[in-house]
Amino acid sequence: MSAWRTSLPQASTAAVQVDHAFFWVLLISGLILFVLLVLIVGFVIRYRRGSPAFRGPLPKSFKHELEIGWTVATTFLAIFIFWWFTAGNGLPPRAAPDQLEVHVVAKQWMWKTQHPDGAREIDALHIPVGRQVRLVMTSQDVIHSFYAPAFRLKQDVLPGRSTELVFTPTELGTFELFCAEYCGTQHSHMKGEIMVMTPAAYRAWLPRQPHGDTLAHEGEALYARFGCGACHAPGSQVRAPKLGGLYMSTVLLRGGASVKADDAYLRTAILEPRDQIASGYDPIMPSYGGVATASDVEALVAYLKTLEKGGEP
Amino acid sequence: MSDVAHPAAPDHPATPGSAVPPDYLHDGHTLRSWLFTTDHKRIAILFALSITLFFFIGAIAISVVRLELVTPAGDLVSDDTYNKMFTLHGIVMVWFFLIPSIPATFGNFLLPLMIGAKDLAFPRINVLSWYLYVAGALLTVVTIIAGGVDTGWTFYVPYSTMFSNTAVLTAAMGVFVNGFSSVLTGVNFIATTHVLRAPGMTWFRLPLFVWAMYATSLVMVLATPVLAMTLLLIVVERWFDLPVFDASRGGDPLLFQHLFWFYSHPAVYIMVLPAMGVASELIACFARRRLFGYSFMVYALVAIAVIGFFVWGHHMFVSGQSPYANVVFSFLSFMVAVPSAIKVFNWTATLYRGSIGFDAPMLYAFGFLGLFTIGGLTGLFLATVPIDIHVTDTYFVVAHFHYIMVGGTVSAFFGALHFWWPKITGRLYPETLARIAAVLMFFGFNLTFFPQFVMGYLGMPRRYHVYPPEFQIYHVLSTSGAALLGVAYVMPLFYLIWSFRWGARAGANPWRAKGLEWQAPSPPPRDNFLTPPVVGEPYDYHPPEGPTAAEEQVA
Amino acid sequence: MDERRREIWIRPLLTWAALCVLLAATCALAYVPMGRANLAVSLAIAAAKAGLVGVVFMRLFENNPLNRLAAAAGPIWIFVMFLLLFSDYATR
Amino acid sequence: MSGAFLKPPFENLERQHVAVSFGMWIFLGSEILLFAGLFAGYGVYRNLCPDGFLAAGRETDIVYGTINTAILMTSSLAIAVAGRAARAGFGKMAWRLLIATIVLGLLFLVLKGFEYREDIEKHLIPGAGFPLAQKGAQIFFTYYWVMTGVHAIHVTCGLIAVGRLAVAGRRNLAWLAGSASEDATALYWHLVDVIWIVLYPLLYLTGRAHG
Repeated sequence: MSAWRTSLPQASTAAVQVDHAFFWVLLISGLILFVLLVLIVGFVIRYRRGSPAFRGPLPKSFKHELEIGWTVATTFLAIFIFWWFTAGNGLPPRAAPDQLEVHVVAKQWMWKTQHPDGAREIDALHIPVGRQVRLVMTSQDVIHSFYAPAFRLKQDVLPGRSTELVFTPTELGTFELFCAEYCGTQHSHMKGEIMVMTPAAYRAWLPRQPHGDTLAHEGEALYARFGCGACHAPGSQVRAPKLGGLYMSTVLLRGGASVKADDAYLRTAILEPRDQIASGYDPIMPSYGGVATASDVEALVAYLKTLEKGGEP
Repeated sequence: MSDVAHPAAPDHPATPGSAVPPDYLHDGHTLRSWLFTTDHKRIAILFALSITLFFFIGAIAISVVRLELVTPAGDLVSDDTYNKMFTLHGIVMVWFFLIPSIPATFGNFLLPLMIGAKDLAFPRINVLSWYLYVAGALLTVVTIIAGGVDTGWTFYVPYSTMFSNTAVLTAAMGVFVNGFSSVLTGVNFIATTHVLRAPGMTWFRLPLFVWAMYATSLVMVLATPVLAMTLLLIVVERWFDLPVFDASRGGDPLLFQHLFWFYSHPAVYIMVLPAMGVASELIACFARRRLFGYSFMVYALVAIAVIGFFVWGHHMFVSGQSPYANVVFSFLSFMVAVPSAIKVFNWTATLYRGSIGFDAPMLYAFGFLGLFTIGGLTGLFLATVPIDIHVTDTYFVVAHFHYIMVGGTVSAFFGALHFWWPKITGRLYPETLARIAAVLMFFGFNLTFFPQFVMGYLGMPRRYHVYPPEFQIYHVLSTSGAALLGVAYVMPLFYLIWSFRWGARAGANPWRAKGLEWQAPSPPPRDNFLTPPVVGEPYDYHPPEGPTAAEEQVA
Repeated sequence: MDERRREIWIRPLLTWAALCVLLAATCALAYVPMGRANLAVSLAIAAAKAGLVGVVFMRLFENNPLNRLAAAAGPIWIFVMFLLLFSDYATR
Repeated sequence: MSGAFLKPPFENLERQHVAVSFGMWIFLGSEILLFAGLFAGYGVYRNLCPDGFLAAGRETDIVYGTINTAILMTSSLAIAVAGRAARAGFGKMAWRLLIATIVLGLLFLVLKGFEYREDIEKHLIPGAGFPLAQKGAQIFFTYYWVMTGVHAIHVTCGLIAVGRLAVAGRRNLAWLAGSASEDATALYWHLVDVIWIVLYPLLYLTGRAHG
């Protein structure tokens, strides 16, 4: 039998918070359990059948004061724990300026990650220590869950949608990555490693990777392969919306509504083009739902985000 | 009236000049007289036999799982078999054992007796409810024969609708059909409690077991249909290929989870509320004490049933649900902890100044109390969003819900079985063996599930066929605990069957308990009572006011 | 038609007439562009119709109060379900 | 006469009536939650894909929908009056009204069948060849088929229950007035009507004012 795990590294800022919360809730519930055990065992011994203990009626004050007392106390304690650990920490952290955005695609049964400069990995993720990381994750098939116990992080990865995890690694080393949402036959084989490196080592590591392309470059290639330019290029015969500077601009929709062209909008526009039709254009674009894979869509979106106004493709 | 033993009533107190009706066990001996019965007691027995069968099917499935997990490599069974086994365990144990466990057996048997009625309000619907259970159970058996299903008991989409190539349809239909059995039982219980209480049996004189059945029925009636519809939508998507949850066609897989947990969280209360009712009966009887804070206990039961509907989102903190919804559901989950805590405090306070006996049912009740408390307290961890993010979908959650559903409900089920066994069969069980089984069950349970809390916190994900070797020691402990637990479950099977034939005759009220069911003969005849039962204050074990004779002497 | 027969018919028949008027109204209003209010209006009319059927045809206020309790449970639970469901969908 | 209708475990007829109608009301509460599972999905998807739902809503046949609503409302009237007539001692009239209810219910199903045929001819079944491209339009039609299908099953169950009343009532007209079944069956039939009243705006009135 190999080594016996008795502790888990605290490898992120979140890990410290979670362990802190865990400690206090453990202490509070341990105290409650201890008091109850003492009372139950004490009563059991003192009032066992045949013991000489006094067994008269309860004192009058005992009844309602006690009940109302512990009801109120329990309510306050519950609200207190909620306020202390959830109300403040339940919402995701704010984005840091030097945030590192890594794209993660999950599929049965592997993790594919891609760094901003195009470095690709399978079942592995290298990140520099001390820098905030934002994982943008999507699934190609069923629901998976990105679980890194050492970071105390977990987030389900859904098909047709992207979910995010924002965290800051604080410790160097190699840590486990699991899939925590049951995803089929080889669910328990869907594992990986997260390598936290010094920033210098990360910079040195990046170029040595099986360097695919940057996500945006890959998106550019896909743009050409799918023939998007046939309609979207400035000189095209077909009238289609211009894509330069589209990201984060406000798009007027047919019917008068308007929408901000964020990641979700771009993704929907590729997969379900007739869902939100830009004002002044005909709904003629075909859906790329069955054509572009989840990672293709991520690449296309990354490419669209790089296009400046006027800098048309 | 002080705590004086009732003279043991004869089995059949014959009134002069009238023939004594046969007890329900001897009221017809043909198979037909059982299969077409409308007697709530016989239907309870039919349910008891069927859920026992399914309990063992579920137990065999989990034995394979636990044996596989003795080693970190996947060496005993293939991953596919492993997945089918834990799925089978979940589906069978949740829907074909735990949900009907106490309500359909003890609820069926005792509810009319406890309120002084001859039967449930709709006896034919009651037997229909058993047939629906059987139909659902048969579909589950068909599922097993067809090679099993590997979706997990939660049937999460899109795995269940588009990716699994196992018998999802029959499994889902089995649960669907079984749902109607729950609904009909619930309708029957609610109507019976409202209209068939004996004269003098006011709402605040009802035993807490009846209140628990009432609250449970509320959940059954209002939550189960949503599950039925959700499973139907899975069938529609899988079989007819119509888009419902499919993300590639505009659907939202999280909608499935919302609808599923809208039922499945309250379903936890379908399992545990009856156990709370049982514990209340046992603790009051064996502490010889009026239940502390009766009315608070009632309010707490109803509050748990109602608030239990508002907390389903705490199963979805990492699912991609909005973080704002997480905060709302976290708050509501903390709120449902309050009535649960009140119940534990009141049971403890009931022991104060009691006269506590240690018969087997009471040992089971103590087991329930301890295990339910641990299960409930670990619920606080899971309601706290940051902690839940780390421990959800790990063995921590597995341990938590087993503490509630097995530690709580199954302990109470066995407590009830021993407590009412004399009423059901007219015989006494062997006390020493029963105490050994009760103690064994408590220790076996803790050995099985406590290590799971630890390994869950250390990052062991659930539903894993192979796992990092550093967790092996915990799995070995867990499996050895499961073996003990298995012995503790099988023991009663043997000595109870033995006592059914050779046990000592019980008399009407061997525990000197105060519920109306003890005024009927053991076993009761078709119409339950030979003479109309006399309704008094509930749990009148100890005088509420005024000193007893002994205390007067002291003064 | 004697007096007693008329008494049997009169209230249900009036209710039926009201239901028909409401049906015509909801059908006509559906063609009036009101944006999002179209759904609200048509559901409000549906609720009114359901209320009429419940109160008159199903004699909700002639029988015992228990039935009203049971009848209220369904709508209340649906309300809670939507409230909490949209605590997710409205803030996602 | 009351003895004939009294069933165990009840000891008086009034209590039995209370129990049966209350039991039916609880069951109806459960039925409402069954449809709530569908309403929830409909509500969520209508919110997620409003355009698809409005476009798809225009494709259902409002003529069939409206006529069928009127038919079910009328059948509800018939069975409501049948109950009142039975209790007032007009057994024959009550029996005729039950037959009218059955006829109207069957008419509803027949029209629904014609409507389904028309929907199939227009390829309004989600999948290949579905005419609308907007996101969510197919999901609308999934809900259309499931909602109307589950409702049609309820109509069928209701027809069987009313048919049972009519058969039993034909032999013994007094039975209609005395038995608690009449009340319970009528309640069930009214619920089927109420559900349709809610389905009607969701499936037939959606999107009519747009486009």
